[in-house]
Amino acid sequence: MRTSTLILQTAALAIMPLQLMFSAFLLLRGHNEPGGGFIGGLVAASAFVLYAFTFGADSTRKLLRAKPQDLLAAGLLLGLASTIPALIAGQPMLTAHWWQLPLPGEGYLKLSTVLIFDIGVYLAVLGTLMTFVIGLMEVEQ
Amino acid sequence: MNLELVLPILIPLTAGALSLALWRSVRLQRYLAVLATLLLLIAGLWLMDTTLTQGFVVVEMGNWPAPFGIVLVADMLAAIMIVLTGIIGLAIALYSLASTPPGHETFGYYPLMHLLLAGVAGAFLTGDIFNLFVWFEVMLLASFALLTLGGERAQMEGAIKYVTLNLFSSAIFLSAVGLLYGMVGTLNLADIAQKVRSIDDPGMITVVSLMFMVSFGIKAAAFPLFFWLPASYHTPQVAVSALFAGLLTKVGVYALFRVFTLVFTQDVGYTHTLLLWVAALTMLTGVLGAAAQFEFRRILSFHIVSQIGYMLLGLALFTPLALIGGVFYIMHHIIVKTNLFLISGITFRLLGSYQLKDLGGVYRQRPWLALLFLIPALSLAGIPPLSGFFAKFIVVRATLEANEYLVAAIALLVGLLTLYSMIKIWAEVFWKKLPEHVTDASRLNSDVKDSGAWACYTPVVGLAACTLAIGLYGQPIYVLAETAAAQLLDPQRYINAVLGGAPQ
Amino acid sequence: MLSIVIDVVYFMLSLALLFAFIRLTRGPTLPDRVVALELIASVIVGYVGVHAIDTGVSSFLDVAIVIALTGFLAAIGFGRFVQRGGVRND
Amino acid sequence: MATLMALVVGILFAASIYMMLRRSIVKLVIGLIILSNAANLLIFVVSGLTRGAPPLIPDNAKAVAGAVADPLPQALILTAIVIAFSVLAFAVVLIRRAYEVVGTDDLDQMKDTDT
Amino acid sequence: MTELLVCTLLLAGASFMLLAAIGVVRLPDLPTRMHATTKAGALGAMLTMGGVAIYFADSAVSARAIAIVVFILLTAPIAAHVIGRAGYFTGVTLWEGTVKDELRERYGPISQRLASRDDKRP
Amino acid sequence: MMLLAVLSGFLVTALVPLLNRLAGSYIGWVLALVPALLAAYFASLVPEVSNGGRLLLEYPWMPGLNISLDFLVDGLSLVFALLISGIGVFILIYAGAYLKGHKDLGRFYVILLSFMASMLGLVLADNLITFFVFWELTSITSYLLIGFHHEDADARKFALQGLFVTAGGGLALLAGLILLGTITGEYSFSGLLESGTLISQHPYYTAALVCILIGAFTKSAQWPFHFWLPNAMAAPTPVSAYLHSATMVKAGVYLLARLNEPMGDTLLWSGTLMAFGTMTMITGAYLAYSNTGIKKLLAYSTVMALGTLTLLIGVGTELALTAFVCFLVAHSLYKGALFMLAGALDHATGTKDITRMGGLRHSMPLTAAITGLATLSLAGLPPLFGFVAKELLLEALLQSPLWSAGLLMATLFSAMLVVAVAGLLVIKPFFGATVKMPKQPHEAPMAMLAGPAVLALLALIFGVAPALPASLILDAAISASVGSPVATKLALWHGINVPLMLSAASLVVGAVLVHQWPKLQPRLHRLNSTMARRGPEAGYFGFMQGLAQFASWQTRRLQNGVLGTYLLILVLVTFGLTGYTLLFRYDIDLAFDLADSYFYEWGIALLVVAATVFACITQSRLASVASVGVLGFGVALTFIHFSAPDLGITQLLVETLTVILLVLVLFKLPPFVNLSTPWERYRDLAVAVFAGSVMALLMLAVLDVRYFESISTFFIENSYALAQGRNIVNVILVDFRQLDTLGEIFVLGLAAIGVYSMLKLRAEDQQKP
Amino acid sequence: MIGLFWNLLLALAWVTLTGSVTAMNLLAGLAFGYLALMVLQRHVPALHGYSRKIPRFAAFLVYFLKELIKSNLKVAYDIATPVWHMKPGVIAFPLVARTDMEILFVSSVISLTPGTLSLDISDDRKTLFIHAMFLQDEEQLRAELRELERRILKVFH
Ligand code: NA
Ligand code: NA
Repeated sequence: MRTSTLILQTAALAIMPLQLMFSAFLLLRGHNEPGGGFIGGLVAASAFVLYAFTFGADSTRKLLRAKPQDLLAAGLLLGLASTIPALIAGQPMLTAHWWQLPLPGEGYLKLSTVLIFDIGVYLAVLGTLMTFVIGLMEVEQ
Repeated sequence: MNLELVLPILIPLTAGALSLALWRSVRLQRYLAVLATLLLLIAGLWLMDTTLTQGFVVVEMGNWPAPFGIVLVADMLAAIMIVLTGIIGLAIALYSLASTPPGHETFGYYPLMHLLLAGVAGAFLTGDIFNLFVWFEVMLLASFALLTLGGERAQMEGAIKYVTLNLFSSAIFLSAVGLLYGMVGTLNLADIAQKVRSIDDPGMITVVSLMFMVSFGIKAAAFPLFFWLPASYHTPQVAVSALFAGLLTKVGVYALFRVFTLVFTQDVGYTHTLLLWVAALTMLTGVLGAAAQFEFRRILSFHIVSQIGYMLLGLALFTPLALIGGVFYIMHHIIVKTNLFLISGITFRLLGSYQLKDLGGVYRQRPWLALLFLIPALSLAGIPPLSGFFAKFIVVRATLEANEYLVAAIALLVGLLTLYSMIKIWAEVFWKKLPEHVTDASRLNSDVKDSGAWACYTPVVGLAACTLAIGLYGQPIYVLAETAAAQLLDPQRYINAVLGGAPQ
Repeated sequence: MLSIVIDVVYFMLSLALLFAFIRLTRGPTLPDRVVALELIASVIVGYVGVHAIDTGVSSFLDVAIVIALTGFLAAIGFGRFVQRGGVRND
Repeated sequence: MATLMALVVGILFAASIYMMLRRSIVKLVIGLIILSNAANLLIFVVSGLTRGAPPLIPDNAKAVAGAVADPLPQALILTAIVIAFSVLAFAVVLIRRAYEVVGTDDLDQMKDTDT
Repeated sequence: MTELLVCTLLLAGASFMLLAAIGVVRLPDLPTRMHATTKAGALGAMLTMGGVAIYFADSAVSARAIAIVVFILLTAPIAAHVIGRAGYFTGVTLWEGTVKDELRERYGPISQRLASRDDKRP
Repeated sequence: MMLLAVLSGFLVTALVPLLNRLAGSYIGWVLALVPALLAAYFASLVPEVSNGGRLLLEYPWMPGLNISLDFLVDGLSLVFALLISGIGVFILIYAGAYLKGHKDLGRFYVILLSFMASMLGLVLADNLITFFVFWELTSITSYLLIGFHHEDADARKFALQGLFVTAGGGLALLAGLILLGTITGEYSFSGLLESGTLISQHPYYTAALVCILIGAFTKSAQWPFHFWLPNAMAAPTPVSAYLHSATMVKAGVYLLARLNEPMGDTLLWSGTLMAFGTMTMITGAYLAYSNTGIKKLLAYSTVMALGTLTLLIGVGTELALTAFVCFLVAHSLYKGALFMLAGALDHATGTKDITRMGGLRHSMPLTAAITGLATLSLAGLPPLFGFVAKELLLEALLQSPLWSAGLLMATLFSAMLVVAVAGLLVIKPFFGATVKMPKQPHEAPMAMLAGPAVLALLALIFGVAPALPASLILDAAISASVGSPVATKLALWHGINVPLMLSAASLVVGAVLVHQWPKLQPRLHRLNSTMARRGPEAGYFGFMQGLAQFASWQTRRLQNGVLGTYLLILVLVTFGLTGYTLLFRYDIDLAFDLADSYFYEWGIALLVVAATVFACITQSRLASVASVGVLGFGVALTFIHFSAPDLGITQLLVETLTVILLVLVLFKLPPFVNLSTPWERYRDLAVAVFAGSVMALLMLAVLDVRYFESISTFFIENSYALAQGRNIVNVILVDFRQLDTLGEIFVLGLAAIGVYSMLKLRAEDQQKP
Repeated sequence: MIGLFWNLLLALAWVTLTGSVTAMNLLAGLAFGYLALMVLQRHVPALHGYSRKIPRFAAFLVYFLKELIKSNLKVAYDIATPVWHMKPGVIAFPLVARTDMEILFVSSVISLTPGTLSLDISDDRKTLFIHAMFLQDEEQLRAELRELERRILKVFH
């Protein structure tokens, strides 16, 4: 039997952006409120799982553009990249670095190795879960 | 900062991530594998050099002071283990160039290999009990994936047992960490050690220490917790077997050495006596298991179990000489056992089987290979003047000096039975004529021009050279083991090095 | 008054959880169980809301957001399973 | 509350072990899931339970005013949950492949490798 | 006053949830149970979140409470649709008191097509 | 120089492949230069040693373990060194001819040279451990030599037997040596020599003694370990001549002689040695007489000789040790010669069975002559050195402080048999009618006769002028084993005395036995095969078989392939151990307070427990999965309730995704079936309940003790101040304990790789390595 | 949709320009954005009717809440009393809604309101199959559903 209906497809298209937006939100403010790379990544993965269940594995691959493994590799490399500033500075590995980039106006953007790391975590989680789900769905066919 | 302390973790992690990113280019992954393991070895030697001069090397991760952040700590034992990891990593990387089935290379073999090494290195270097758990899991998952890579029936069956029993071990470990944290409120090993020392009635600490003992005992494949090992180690492709054989169980042994010298020494009469009998029975059951096998890698697998007993014996006796023996044994065993697995792979390459009954005639066709086999095989059996003899000698001597005659007798008997197994392999694989029913014999001759042969033989020769060198020129190795043992027996130095801030 | 009401609400929600769980155990079909599971997720949303008021920590609401956004996925998964011909009474 | 939760954890351990001792691989997986939950809860319980005081620093403050729950075990458990999930995902796929290759879900029939 | 409002909303929300739970236990077949959970669950959450918004009287909190309600209203019917449809088409037995079924005859089990009217049955 | 000398054998092996190509069939002659030079070198040490000198040459090896490459040159070791290198010269030459054209000749020389070097190391080593190193090396090299015809299953089997027995003894020896080292604190023979009575009065003495004797007895083929030696005749003849007569089998008696001074001052020592020596002697002599294969026959007579040597050390008087040294030398000379001759006969006739030879004196006159000379020495007839030794032997036994008469009787008995054997060795092949043999007999080549000829001649010369070797070196050797300077007055003729009478008697009876042999032999042979079923060799095979059976039984029990069993054991060990320790070893208090829980906490707890129990008991897989989902929700509620929102969120998400994964996978899997029996289920339930109870108790006990406050205060205080984050849990994850998280994402990645490859890489897609 | 997007964008711009990131300010931004779009809608085709949608949506919300509570009380009553008053059944309901979003919205709202539950939609997207709990008076139910659909579609147009 078809597993997807018009209603589900339309709903998925409506819900998925919300989920993705929320996942980015969780990622970015995880340092101050519940959330962070993991939780954000898991929510993002949920969004893609919804998409995959609705539109199938192939469409999800196309939507993701990159292969899930590439997302994963990017996440891992970002995680490692967050150690580089400390190594360059000759500090112990994983020492955090913070930069405040002034924005036009009064605002400024707070950027840090911690954030880079969290993004790495996010991507790694997303890549991993996509590997699981897409892999399983493809095998199922 | 001591870069050499973080590099052994950072190099394989980076190599693993890069290999993953290079998913599509097997060629680059191959170059990277050799390069990264070579760098790992160099970093290990650098670390060992620093350890020799400084005693302890400590880096506080993220610049957060101990005991709050995670620290990496290297003493001599850790440095030794890292060097060995580098040696084995390099050997396996080279060997893999020729031996890895093409499908495996495109499905993550190299990333898995690097990350396994990273997990192993992390476990050796971390000074934090929970972080140890994390590295264990890195190592474990890498090993799960490597074990199942290829997807054959035996692999699946073996992997189910391997995975289940190791997960049980992990759960026990995690629970023990939780219980320990509940009591002492800290995770830093040095801090735990310090706090435990100041407890008047540390009975509960001892109780929890037994959970660590069981959990690490499972990882180390000690009696009666070893079942996962013989069920699985002979199932993956041979380079993976060899990598596991050399390093994985030793991480469990290392963890036992670490916590039962640094932290859990408040009731040595109980815990270490327990370890003593575990050690004895591990030796015995392992070697008997091997005697019952007629498959090259299964025999070797059971011998891993048996040899773990010797290492544990070193810890259990808890005397300076015994610890030296344990450390020496670890060094010897890692090199020798890896090599034997690699050789089993070469004979498999030649004859297409691991079953002794289907093998034969290698001595006639490949005398040099026969010699290369004899060196690690006899070393494993403790025949002088190879590395294994000195390892066994130190342990047995320590056992006798501790007046544990029965255990010493077992240790010696096990040596004899080990010899029996090695001779069985020798007689069946090398001496015996190639059985008539084996039709694949033509491969025996075609191998000469095999383009990848050098990659198979180089690590075997190198490891055999190490075995010989440890035997013939063992004094430097002995000094390393002695230094390591002295540090293990003086935990206050470790505590000061980590918590006092200043390197010793 | 609020604290009494909160306790009463906790009690009602606990009861709701248990009732829902009873349906989950009884089935008889998989969709019945999934419905029960969905209800449990909804009750937890309510529980989280009450808990936020009880503790005065609004950050707990994030838990509810996550449930609201992703909780129905399990149902979709099960639905997919059923429709792909999974054994109905199993 | 700790006592109650300790008893719950004990029951979880018992249940997980019972399930892992079954012969069906699916039950084994259920056992593994319960086991990881049990271990996580154990850490949570033995490192001290605190009601209604999450380790969050309020927006307007530089530090927490009163007592808050111990954040460290929470971080550990978070790590443990994710690790357990990874492992579980692997195990689940493993049993699926094993079932495909071996053709049974009876663990007792998967003993070719060591007999 | 605020407190009273909060109390009322909380109690009402919890009551609906409890009712939904009772319904899910008591009601005789899948679709009727889903009536209970989908609506009562959603309403219960809405009322509770209303209470939360009023209690905290903070725009950020209110925004989150509204978000929760919106998300629930968005997802609950979808879940109900998927489960209900799955249950229906895999032959969940309906309550004997069911009076009418205009869907069964329009469904082609082999073609898996669903027609608009009887005469167009696929 | 000494180090070089000892190791030269090893070093030269590297050149063998090259020489094999260059020297061709002369390789034996070329390589013989090595032992020849060595012999010359050792001979050059004779003057210094014969004056009672003792050379100690020290080379460091592993000082940390008291292991050094120290060499002790005294009379005893020098005699052995000379025998090893001297006989080695002829063996190497002989082997070149014996194995002429054999494709593995090069390998043979490699092993043989290694053996020679090991043997030299063994007799010269001063350090106990170095001694042991060489001891084991001789075992290994001899294994390789016995199994030289490795494609023959028997060769492999008996090579293993020899190795297993000697290496097994070797391990006991190692223990004994360690004990000795522990007693004296010094791991050297020279150290032992200066220890006085310290050793024999030490509590370790008996243990050390037993261990060392096991080592020595196995190596020197003493009863009941004698069986491996005749079986080792599967080796090529040069090997038998060298290892199994002249050198390796003497290593055990060498050790006994070496330790006689420091350890031999007890009744335990002498009694044991005498008893086992006598038993070995008799057994060897009898079996030699009852066998027909020429090499077996020689092997058993070697066993007899080894027994005699042990016996003499056991007697331990100055005279006995004199006899020991003389008998040792005499035996090495004639037995080496006889083995090489046996090889020549085999080579010439194609058979090893003396009953199938006859009348060879015509075709092989030279061989016959040399054989005659050697057998005379074997039989102990004047004027050969064997006679001198035999006289000394009988005299020593006459004067034995213990059991003199019995020993004499036994010795006489074996002497008769040996005389008979000697007779048979000459008469059967060379006299009588010419028999048809598998090959047309012809005289052996020079290379094969040179060695026996020289050795037989030496036996003659030493017999005629025994004072010559005595003054040169034998006295020194005797002194070394006695422990004090001895000056013997060896002579061929001591006049008519009791030993001579006894000797004569043995000759007469021996002659009768030769005559009766054709009648007796078949009967004895039958008797032997009956006895063999109960003898020590049967014991060996029984042991090996029993070992294999026990090993496979034990392995089947433990490693039975059933995951459930493994897990059951693990669980029982884990919780049995902790539970026992918790309850019975320490006084433990439990923090037990159920009253502090709110009712809704009971509700959550009930939900968790109910979900868990239902997940376990339901017969429906998906109900189980759904129930696990509820369990996850319950745990999440617990987290939320006790102040862990991040955990709650993560748990909920993970739970949802877990359920999804399970559902995706379960699609393929079969429904639940009850596979185990009710008994198994109750057993597992009991074990599970036990484990859970222990866990709960453990937690309650831990909750009670809480020795220290958590370090978390640091995180709480510094999270915002130093790490700029308000969510302390997240700050810990990404900053304070970032390394954990770094590891963790790699765990995730690994799982992804593993899953991906498992799903996508099919067995059929790849080729075998 | 485009209108909503622009409205959000304008609100964000407002927040950035004023430099104060609070919820109130964002709300203000939204309001100002809405006003701006109201002014603009006549000149931009894509924005036609945007200003009307918000009040219509609000009106619908009120209606919806009312229905939701009403239906819940009805269901609740049946659950809470021991005897079943319900007469459940599945009916086919012809849809006016055409676009994906409309159909989704209609079906969702139907699921959330009195005793009705959208089960599926026909392949030609013209008929929605609804499980109704109270089929005592089917025609009245159909009328109510049509009214509901009408109000929903008004928000879209
Ligand atoms: Na950091
Ligand atoms: Na009713």
